[in-house]
Amino acid sequence: MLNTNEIRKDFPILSREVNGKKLIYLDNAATSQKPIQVIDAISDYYKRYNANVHRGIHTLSEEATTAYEETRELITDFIKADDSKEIIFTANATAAINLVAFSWGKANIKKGDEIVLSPMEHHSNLVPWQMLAKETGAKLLFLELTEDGQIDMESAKEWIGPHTKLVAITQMSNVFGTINPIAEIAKLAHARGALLLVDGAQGVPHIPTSVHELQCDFLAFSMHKMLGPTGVGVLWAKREILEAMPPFMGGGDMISSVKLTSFTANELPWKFEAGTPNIADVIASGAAITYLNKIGMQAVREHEIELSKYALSLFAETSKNGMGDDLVLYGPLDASKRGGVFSFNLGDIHPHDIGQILSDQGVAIRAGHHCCQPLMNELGVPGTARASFYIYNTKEEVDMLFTALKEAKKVLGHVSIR
Amino acid sequence: MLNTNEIRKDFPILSREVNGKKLIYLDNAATSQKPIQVIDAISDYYKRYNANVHRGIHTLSEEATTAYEETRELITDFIKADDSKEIIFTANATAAINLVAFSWGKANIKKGDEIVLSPMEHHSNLVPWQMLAKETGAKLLFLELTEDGQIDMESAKEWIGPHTKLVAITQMSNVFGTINPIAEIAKLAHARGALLLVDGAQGVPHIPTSVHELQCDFLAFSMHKMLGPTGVGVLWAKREILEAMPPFMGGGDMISSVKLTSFTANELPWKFEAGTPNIADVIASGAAITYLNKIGMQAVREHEIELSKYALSLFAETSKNGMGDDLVLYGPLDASKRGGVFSFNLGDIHPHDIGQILSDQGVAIRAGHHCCQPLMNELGVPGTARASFYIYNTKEEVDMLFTALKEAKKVLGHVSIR
Amino acid sequence: MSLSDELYRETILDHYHHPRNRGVIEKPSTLVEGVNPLCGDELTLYLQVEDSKIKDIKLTAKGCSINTASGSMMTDAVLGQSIAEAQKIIDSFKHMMLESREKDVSLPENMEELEALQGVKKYPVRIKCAILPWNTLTQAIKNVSANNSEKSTKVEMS
Amino acid sequence: MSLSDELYRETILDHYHHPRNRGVIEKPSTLVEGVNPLCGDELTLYLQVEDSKIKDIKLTAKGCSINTASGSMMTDAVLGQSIAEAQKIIDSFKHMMLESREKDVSLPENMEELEALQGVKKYPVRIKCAILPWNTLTQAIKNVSANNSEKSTKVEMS
Ligand SMILES: Cc1ncc(COP(=O)(O)O)c(C=O)c1O
Ligand SMILES: Cc1ncc(COP(=O)(O)O)c(C=O)c1O
Repeated sequence: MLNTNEIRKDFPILSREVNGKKLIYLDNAATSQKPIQVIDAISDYYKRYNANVHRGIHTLSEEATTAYEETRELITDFIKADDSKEIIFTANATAAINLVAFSWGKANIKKGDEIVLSPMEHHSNLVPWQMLAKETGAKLLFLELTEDGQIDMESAKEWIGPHTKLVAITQMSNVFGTINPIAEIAKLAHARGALLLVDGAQGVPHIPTSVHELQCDFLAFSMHKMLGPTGVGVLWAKREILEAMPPFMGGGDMISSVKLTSFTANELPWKFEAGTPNIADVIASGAAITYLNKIGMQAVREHEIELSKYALSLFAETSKNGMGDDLVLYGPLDASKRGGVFSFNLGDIHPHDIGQILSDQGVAIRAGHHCCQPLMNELGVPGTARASFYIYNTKEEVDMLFTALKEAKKVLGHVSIR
Repeated sequence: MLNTNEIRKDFPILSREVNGKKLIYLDNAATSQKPIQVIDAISDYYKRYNANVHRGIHTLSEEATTAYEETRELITDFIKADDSKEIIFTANATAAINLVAFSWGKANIKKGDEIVLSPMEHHSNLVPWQMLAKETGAKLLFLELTEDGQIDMESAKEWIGPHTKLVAITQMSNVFGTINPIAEIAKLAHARGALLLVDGAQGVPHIPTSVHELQCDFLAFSMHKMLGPTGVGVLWAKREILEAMPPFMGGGDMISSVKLTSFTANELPWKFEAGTPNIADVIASGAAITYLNKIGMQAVREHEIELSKYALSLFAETSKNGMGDDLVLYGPLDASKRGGVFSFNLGDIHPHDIGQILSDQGVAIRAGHHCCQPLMNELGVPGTARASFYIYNTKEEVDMLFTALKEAKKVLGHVSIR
Repeated sequence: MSLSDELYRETILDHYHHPRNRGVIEKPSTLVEGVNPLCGDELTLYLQVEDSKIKDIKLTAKGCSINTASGSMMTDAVLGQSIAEAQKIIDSFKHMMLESREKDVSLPENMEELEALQGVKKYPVRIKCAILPWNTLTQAIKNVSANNSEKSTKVEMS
Repeated sequence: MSLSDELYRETILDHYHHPRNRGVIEKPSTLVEGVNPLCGDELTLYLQVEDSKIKDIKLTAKGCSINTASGSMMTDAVLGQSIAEAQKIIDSFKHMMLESREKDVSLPENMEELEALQGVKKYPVRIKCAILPWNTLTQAIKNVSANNSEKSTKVEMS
């Protein structure tokens, strides 16, 4: 396990109290907390060398540009990409996926083409394709899921077919925690001449990730879920694909030359970065990557497997915990097949009530549809409660989660049948 | 004049040295510096209540949501809008303009329609319309400019015609400093049934702004140019226009309900905010607005008029400054018609060389085309040097600018005729 | 436990555990469905009006404690009241939940129980849970007043 | 002044103020334009090659000091050299500017003057200004080698 004692010291928020109780932050799938190194990188930028980047001649601008581009290099290495020109900064993972839908999508998707998704996709990897399908007349197909929330690979073999132009799948489900067999799906897609987009919003922060091993063509993720600040998303794509894509948004920085009625796009990666970028937060994202590198992504993954095993054992012993059969856990039961994201329901109690009562005890979890309404429909529930872990979480905190759940059951349980 | 002594204490970067000299920051049109109140708002957020917003039940999420939405209220008041539902947060001003082009533009602009612009538009208020025109078959028309860089209103009366669907004009030029007669242009546009988009990236930070007085339909600006952090743009538009616009990007937060193959958009303003927003920076933008409110925008404007008058007087006395006729200033000479942005050239010396030599003396200005290549073509220069002021700048700093220019002339002047 | 006191008061928990006026009316004057897609709250409201009086009101619902308790209290509050009186109660309640910042708002007499729901105001995301039954009732009253025979009006919160 | 020492060395200023080999060749073996739209640098390079030797080279240019000085030094460096030798000089120069991190790189003999341009490396945005003439020369040599009679090849930096 990681040395969580040491790690926790770097996260100022973890010593905060909530409602008179120690904060137990288990909402990491929504956004992670930030180490002081990242927070300081932002202040340091604004206190010492804040300036607009690119083409600035003065010293501050040189310094800001260098630091901004350095993060691009760090991210290139972090996901084992070949070339920093393949790294595009966006506002969040959602914007990265939309960039692909608007630019690559409109240029390449035609009526009758098929886009293959899974029913566990986050709205951000679903709605953009619905919009594209509506505009182009393409069709959306959905893979099937197994009982325990994994992709049924038989359905993948069936649905990924000659008309498939794109497969868009999450690396890790933000509801089930399922880690999907991306490389296998990539082979099926490529065999049909289709491209594969991976939504790495949950995967990249928690699993050692190599775009070569994933064999994907696009990878999108958000820095705020991996110790970085809000406001920075990343799109990686193969260079030749990016080169062939038309620009998305127009404006400053994304051009090479402009006349009154026409323009020439800039070279990669700036072609896709219109306007003043989120300079401070991109620089601080570099500090987040450095922090994760120091710990090592393999160690991060092992820590989460440990915590997951422990949580799974507690879920399995629900009767001991006084929850009877009321506690229903979704997703795979094998810690090697999943990340530290646990969605569950407690009898008839609405997830919002669970969330509220846990919050009153200092335990921050998420409750609701987790931007996966179609999946909730499939599960036949209005939503779930969801606890999710990261590098600073401990077994004691997992214990506290279950103690708090008992309390919720005590307050709200035994609802008369309605 | 503002009490710059007091104000400067709030800006840590201003006590920095550059190349052994005191920093004189005159690149405010590119991005402004940030007061400690804004920097601290970011740290405070990450140290105390960082969480994803909207629908979160736990305490941190409630706190973050409240603070995030509070900035929306502050901005509503700042630009005298009626309703906070009309305020959309984007990544920057460029993204705000692109939002209008992609959503309103594609729904409303048809072949043969005309979009009227000015030749002083920033690439961010030009390239999106070039892209839209190319896709729809609409035509771009350009108003004419007077010798001193103002819009020729006669040409406006001529060019804004029965086919005009949109007029898109900058509130203040980032090259000339010209403040454009927006309300007059609005009347011409509305008389033709066209809408008016105002690029407020330079205007809103420097001039008291009311969307009612401007009589515009869209207003776009960037917080990083007005004491706020990088990564936050604002789009304001009239509610009924926003209601009728289709969503732009798809994803989390912008939906009300989602099925596998269709979705219903959320209500305003979230309909246009897809994915996790830039929470920390939006909150810190609130601190920036509060700071400006404390000073008062009228006082900000008066301070800049003072500095501008002083700078204009020094430009006028070029001979005294040893620059002969070499120093060419662009834009209006009347401080009441312009903001504190001064573009100039010094004989044959390339603006990059001016910028570099000034930087070596601690004076940060911008040199180049300022994202206005068509305007540079019109002026017949590869670029200009540009000094731009804000609330913390002083007359002494304007003096230093001219001292540094003399030095540049000494080092690089007297180029043999080529 | 020291917590949730505000939100999960006795009164609310009592209505949550034992919701009043649960069920259906076979031939109601009107029937309205209310949904909040964001959190999945769903309810069906049956209203029986005679001589401009609420003769009977029934709810079936699937929602959170706040939603359930609010609906239950609402049925208690308006049953037997005139349409006009019911509308007044709705207005006061929504005012209390959405507008007023002070603690003490003037609810109609004998409606003090509803004050228990004020605790919800500390939790902005959940105000909609409390409001949904009331918006549904507003629609039902509109249907009746307009002599609207349509039996499946729908109210959607967003 | 204490500053700009690195960038605006004597050598560079000398070439900037008195650029060598300025002008045109009436009937060149090839003529290439080079532009950098981002900063507006523009130049036209005239190359006269005989027996695989650079017999004459001339430049007209409108650009910044770095661009002007770099072009001027370049003409000095390659005039009279064989095509092969010139290409070697180009390669070493570009290596010095773009790749090598150390101060001391091995430029061909008698080319030490070019080292003055190393100061530019501290200013990443301006490296392209120094490189443009050299890319233009590369294209000119390509034209000549391919017996390309086209007289208006264009090189664009971005
Ligand atoms: C007039 C004008 N419009 C638009 C912009 C674009 O702003 P941003 O880069 O923040 O998107 C700028 C600033 O660069 C500007 O000066
Ligand atoms: C699987 C998945 N995809 C996409 C997203 C969207 O990320 P963001 O909101 O940062 O754009 C999220 C996070 O909310 C997610 O969990």
